[in-house]
Amino acid sequence: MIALLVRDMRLAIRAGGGFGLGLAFFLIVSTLVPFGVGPEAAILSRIAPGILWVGALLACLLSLDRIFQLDFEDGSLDLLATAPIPMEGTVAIKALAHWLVTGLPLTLAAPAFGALMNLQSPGHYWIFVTLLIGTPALSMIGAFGAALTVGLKRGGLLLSLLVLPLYIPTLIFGAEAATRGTAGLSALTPLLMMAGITAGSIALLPFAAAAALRINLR
Amino acid sequence: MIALLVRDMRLAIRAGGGFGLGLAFFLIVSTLVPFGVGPEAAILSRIAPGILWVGALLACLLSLDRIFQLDFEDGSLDLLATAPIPMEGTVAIKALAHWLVTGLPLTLAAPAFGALMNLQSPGHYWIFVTLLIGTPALSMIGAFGAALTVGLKRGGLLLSLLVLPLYIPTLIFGAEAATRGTAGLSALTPLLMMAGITAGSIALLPFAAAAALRINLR
Amino acid sequence: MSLWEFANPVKFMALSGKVLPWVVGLTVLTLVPGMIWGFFFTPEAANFGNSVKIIYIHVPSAMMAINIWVMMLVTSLIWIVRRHHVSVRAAKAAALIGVTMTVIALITGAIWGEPMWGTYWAWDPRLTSFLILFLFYLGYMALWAAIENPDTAADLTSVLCIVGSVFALLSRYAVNFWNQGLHQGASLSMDKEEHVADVYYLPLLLCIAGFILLFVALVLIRTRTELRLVRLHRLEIRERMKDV
Amino acid sequence: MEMKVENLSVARGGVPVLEGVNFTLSAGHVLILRGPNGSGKTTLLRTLAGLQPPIAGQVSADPEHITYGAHADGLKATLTVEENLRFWASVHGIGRIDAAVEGFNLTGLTHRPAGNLSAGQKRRLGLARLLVTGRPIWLLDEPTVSLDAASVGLFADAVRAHVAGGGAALIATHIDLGLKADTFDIGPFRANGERATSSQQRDRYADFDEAFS
Amino acid sequence: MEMKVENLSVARGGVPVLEGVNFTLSAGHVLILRGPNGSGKTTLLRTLAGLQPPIAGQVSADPEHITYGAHADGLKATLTVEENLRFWASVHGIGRIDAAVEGFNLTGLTHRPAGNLSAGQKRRLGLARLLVTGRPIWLLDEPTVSLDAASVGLFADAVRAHVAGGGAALIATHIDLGLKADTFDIGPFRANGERATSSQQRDRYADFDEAFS
Ligand code: HEM
Ligand SMILES: Nc1ncnc2c1ncn2[C@@H]1O[C@H](COP(=O)(O)OP(=O)(O)OP(=O)(O)O)[C@@H](O)[C@H]1O
Ligand SMILES: Nc1ncnc2c1ncn2[C@@H]1O[C@H](COP(=O)(O)OP(=O)(O)OP(=O)(O)O)[C@@H](O)[C@H]1O
Ligand SMILES: [Mg+2]
Ligand SMILES: [Mg+2]
Repeated sequence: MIALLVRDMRLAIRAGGGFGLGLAFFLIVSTLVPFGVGPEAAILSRIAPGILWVGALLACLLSLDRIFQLDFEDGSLDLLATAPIPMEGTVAIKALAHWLVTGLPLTLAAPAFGALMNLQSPGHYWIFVTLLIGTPALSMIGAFGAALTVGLKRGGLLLSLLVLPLYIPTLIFGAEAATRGTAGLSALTPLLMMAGITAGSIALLPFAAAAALRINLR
Repeated sequence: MIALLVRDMRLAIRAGGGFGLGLAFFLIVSTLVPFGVGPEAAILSRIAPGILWVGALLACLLSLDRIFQLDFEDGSLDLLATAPIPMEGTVAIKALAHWLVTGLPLTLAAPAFGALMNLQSPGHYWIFVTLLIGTPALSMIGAFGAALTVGLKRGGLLLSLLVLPLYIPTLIFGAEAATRGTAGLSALTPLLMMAGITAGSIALLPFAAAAALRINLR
Repeated sequence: MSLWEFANPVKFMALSGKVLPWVVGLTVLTLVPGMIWGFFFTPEAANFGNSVKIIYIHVPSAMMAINIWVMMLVTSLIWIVRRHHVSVRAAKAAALIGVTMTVIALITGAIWGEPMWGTYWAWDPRLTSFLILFLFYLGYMALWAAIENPDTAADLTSVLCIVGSVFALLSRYAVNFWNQGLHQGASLSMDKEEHVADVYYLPLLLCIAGFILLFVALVLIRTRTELRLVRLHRLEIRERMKDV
Repeated sequence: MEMKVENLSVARGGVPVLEGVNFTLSAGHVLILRGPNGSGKTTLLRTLAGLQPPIAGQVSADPEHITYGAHADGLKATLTVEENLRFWASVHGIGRIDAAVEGFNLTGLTHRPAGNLSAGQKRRLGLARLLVTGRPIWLLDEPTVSLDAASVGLFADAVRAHVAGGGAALIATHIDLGLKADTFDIGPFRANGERATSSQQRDRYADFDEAFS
Repeated sequence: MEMKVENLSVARGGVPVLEGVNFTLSAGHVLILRGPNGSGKTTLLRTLAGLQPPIAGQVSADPEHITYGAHADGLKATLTVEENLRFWASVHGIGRIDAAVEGFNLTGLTHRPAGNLSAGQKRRLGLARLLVTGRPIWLLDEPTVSLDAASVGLFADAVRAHVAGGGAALIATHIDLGLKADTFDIGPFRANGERATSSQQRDRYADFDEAFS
């Protein structure tokens, strides 16, 4: 299983890949919104936590189809399915690799990008904490969606369509916690709810995803 | 060339494809932002034109790698390069097909989605007009970016990275025109600038894109 | 004879063929009088005039939209556990009706919102969770449409339906937490204080019964069509194999 | 370590392709699978490998003993030859890859990214993967595609060494590999579109049809 | 209608692969390209087809006369066999596809999506494309991969008919196609890594090298 993790990370970095580019996309979304909305500082800093969360979510979403699609196309997935690793393990490892190359860098960079959107002072801290707790759920839910659509040629957009409603609870609690925290209100409830979603996803979704993968390989 | 257009449209629709899903993605982006930012009507209607433009741009962006990548992978692009259609024609047709399945539906749907973001009354009209003039430029610029990155395995995110800066002028003028129009101010200058960008892209970029394709096929 | 036998396509086609005309008849007998009663023989509401009558479409369709998803969840589970073809086809059939109901509820609500709240759309929790439900329906149907092999499609959509239901519940809770809204409370509650006046209530009940029957009729028709489509797929295959 | 196939029916895309297949593949033997294009060789191999369920019949073999070699080699273009092999070796808990590298004449290529190899070189790398799985039953689908005569020879040697060591191989191919092997022709088992009548083959869809008759 | 190759040097990924290739392919002839795996057949064919520039030498042939058949067939999985063929036919301004369909025994398959075909059926469809280009010079890279004996026969017939009608074909293959053809072995032209010395071959990179000598 370690071998699989190492390989996936290596591929992500080699391919000129997931690593830098997920981040870059996040940066560009946080840049585009001020261009679209206009430069007023008050409005920007009001919407900053929400937009940062949406940006992180989209950056995550865009790299989802890499999780299984490439391995499916070149036959690796067939071989992994017959290899002595349980499918659930494969799914979990691949979700972990996705988080390491996407969710984690996003989390680390978000406080800095917040500056572009005029994020106010405790906001940096809250964006970091909420993304740290929330992004693993995004990767795991995304892996489930990717497993559902893996057979379909360029299921990319279908994947987005399936995954986005699944992302909504995480987004709501995450953005709410970040907004409340930034405004100096208590953010404990949404934070706990989000942690619950993350824990639940990690515990249960690998099974659903493995089932979907097995069906798709038939 | 008509045959190529027909084929590309058919593929987009068959693949369960570009058509409905680009729209769906746009819908979902316009839904996510309120979840992130919060439900207050005043803030939403202030940022609506800008966010709608950003959403349309992202929905466009996501489908860009379909323009050439699939044809490259299965060898069609090699065959098209040796076929009796000039490469510039191929590029222009493929950009047109992309606009027909992505930009046009987005434009038609945007006024309705505006309601979700509390867009105020003349705004519907302005969003429609600005997208109608601006989306052809997005498709053409996108086709150029896609031609640049076609050789690279899953150049998807790299493509976004290259194309987004190229999109910025269109976005600025488009969103500005929409915002001004919605607020009842004169929007003529940004509108003309945007029309200029569109006309220029359509006239010149096919040559650049064809050159990039020829290099990538080597 | 166990209930499961109706999950056999043979039994189902035979029985549903017999039942269908009766269900259609009953639907007409409840829905038409219900609508007419509601639209023409109830008083105008004091403060918001005739627009109140939209309730006879809005409320039943909104209720059905939710209940249909629940039915899809149950039938998907049955497919996963016992692999009855009728069951999963019924889920697919119901999705089409469910999404229509959702759209009707959204549109009538939006039309109603204009005179009531002065806006077509607000991020009220009820409305919001309905929008999310709409997205779930959309995803479910898009997945069906994207997969060619009927059995694979059945398996995958069932998995999606089950996982999706959990997340739909979560979003319902999340949305409530996120925004306290404008929308009416439950008008059908047993609590006399809460629900609407009897003049509106009785025709509403009739309309709701009519919508339920309408759903049963439509889902039977659609399921029969879906089963025929599967059959058609098989026949095509058989023909194809003959000429290899 | 033996693979016994009894009364197997397989389908592709919901279409029955082969019906009532019976054979036994025992240790130390090679079985060549023959059949014209489109007859169902790939479908049969995928079913045996456990990648898709049969519609009827049994395969008695431990899935942990089987390795499947398809057209798609599962190679990563950006990883080098050595990294590719090492990955599959460690997935299967095997430590050394030298034998595989030498067996398929990849020695000079170990540091090249797999994407830069020629068609035949890629194929050799795909075949070398078989050696690092350490599994006894090989199911191979047209393994010699794109190989030149010398490489086909290398492959035949590898198969001979494998069966001599107690392994077994089932190989779908259209060419002559020069191996001592039995031939199994799937022609007689092709599903013909008529309704099967034996109770074995009345699959789970059969009752479905009756609803419309 | 003749293809004359003079002193051609070709490179792949910046690495010279073949140097000083000379041959002539004239109407009515078939030339079989031979060479072990990795010797540069694919690179040569891509260069001749105009998909990559040579590093030295000339190819005298009208690009409008050439069609290239590679491993990747350019088939769209979601389009039917007929739609695939019709598309390429209309790109090349050809009206009818019947001859191609019959020539490669695709008659029963015309309404199947190309993605559902078996490996060999896909290949036949890829080859049928050649007939709807209407072009006289065929450059083919291992065209018979995955084909069974009967289909190889169909292919050979198609080539024979093509050259009888004044066409020509250059075919890279490892097997014997049973065609009356000359063989062109690229072994002697393999670039050996030494700096080429004839002025012909002092290519456009040469002065670059000198900067470091
Ligand atoms: C797009 C907008 C709207 C949506 C999606 C929507 C959705 C719903 C839903 C889900 C129900 C619940 C049915 C049930 O569970 O029993 C409902 C009931 C109801 N809606 Fe709306 N609604 C919308 C707009 C409105 C508006 C503008 C009004 C007018 C003030 C309104 C008045 C009611 C009433 C009176 C009920 C009955 C209460 C009940 O039975 O629960 N709705 N609507
Ligand atoms: N998705 C599908 N739906 C229906 N039929 C299919 C599908 N995929 C493949 N087939 C058909 O199933 C049959 C068996 O295909 P298979 O790939 O097993 O043949 P094969 O013996 O491997 O042929 P080849 O030698 O050409 O590789 C073929 O006739 C093929 O056309
Ligand atoms: N990107 C690259 N960089 C460096 N060398 C490469 C690259 N791609 C291919 N090569 C090498 O170029 C040589 C020629 O490859 P080519 O594909 O032309 O061979 P081929 O004769 O077609 O072989 P085969 O019979 O295996 O298909 C090979 O040795 C290959 O390893
Ligand atoms: Mg096959
Ligand atoms: Mg080659």
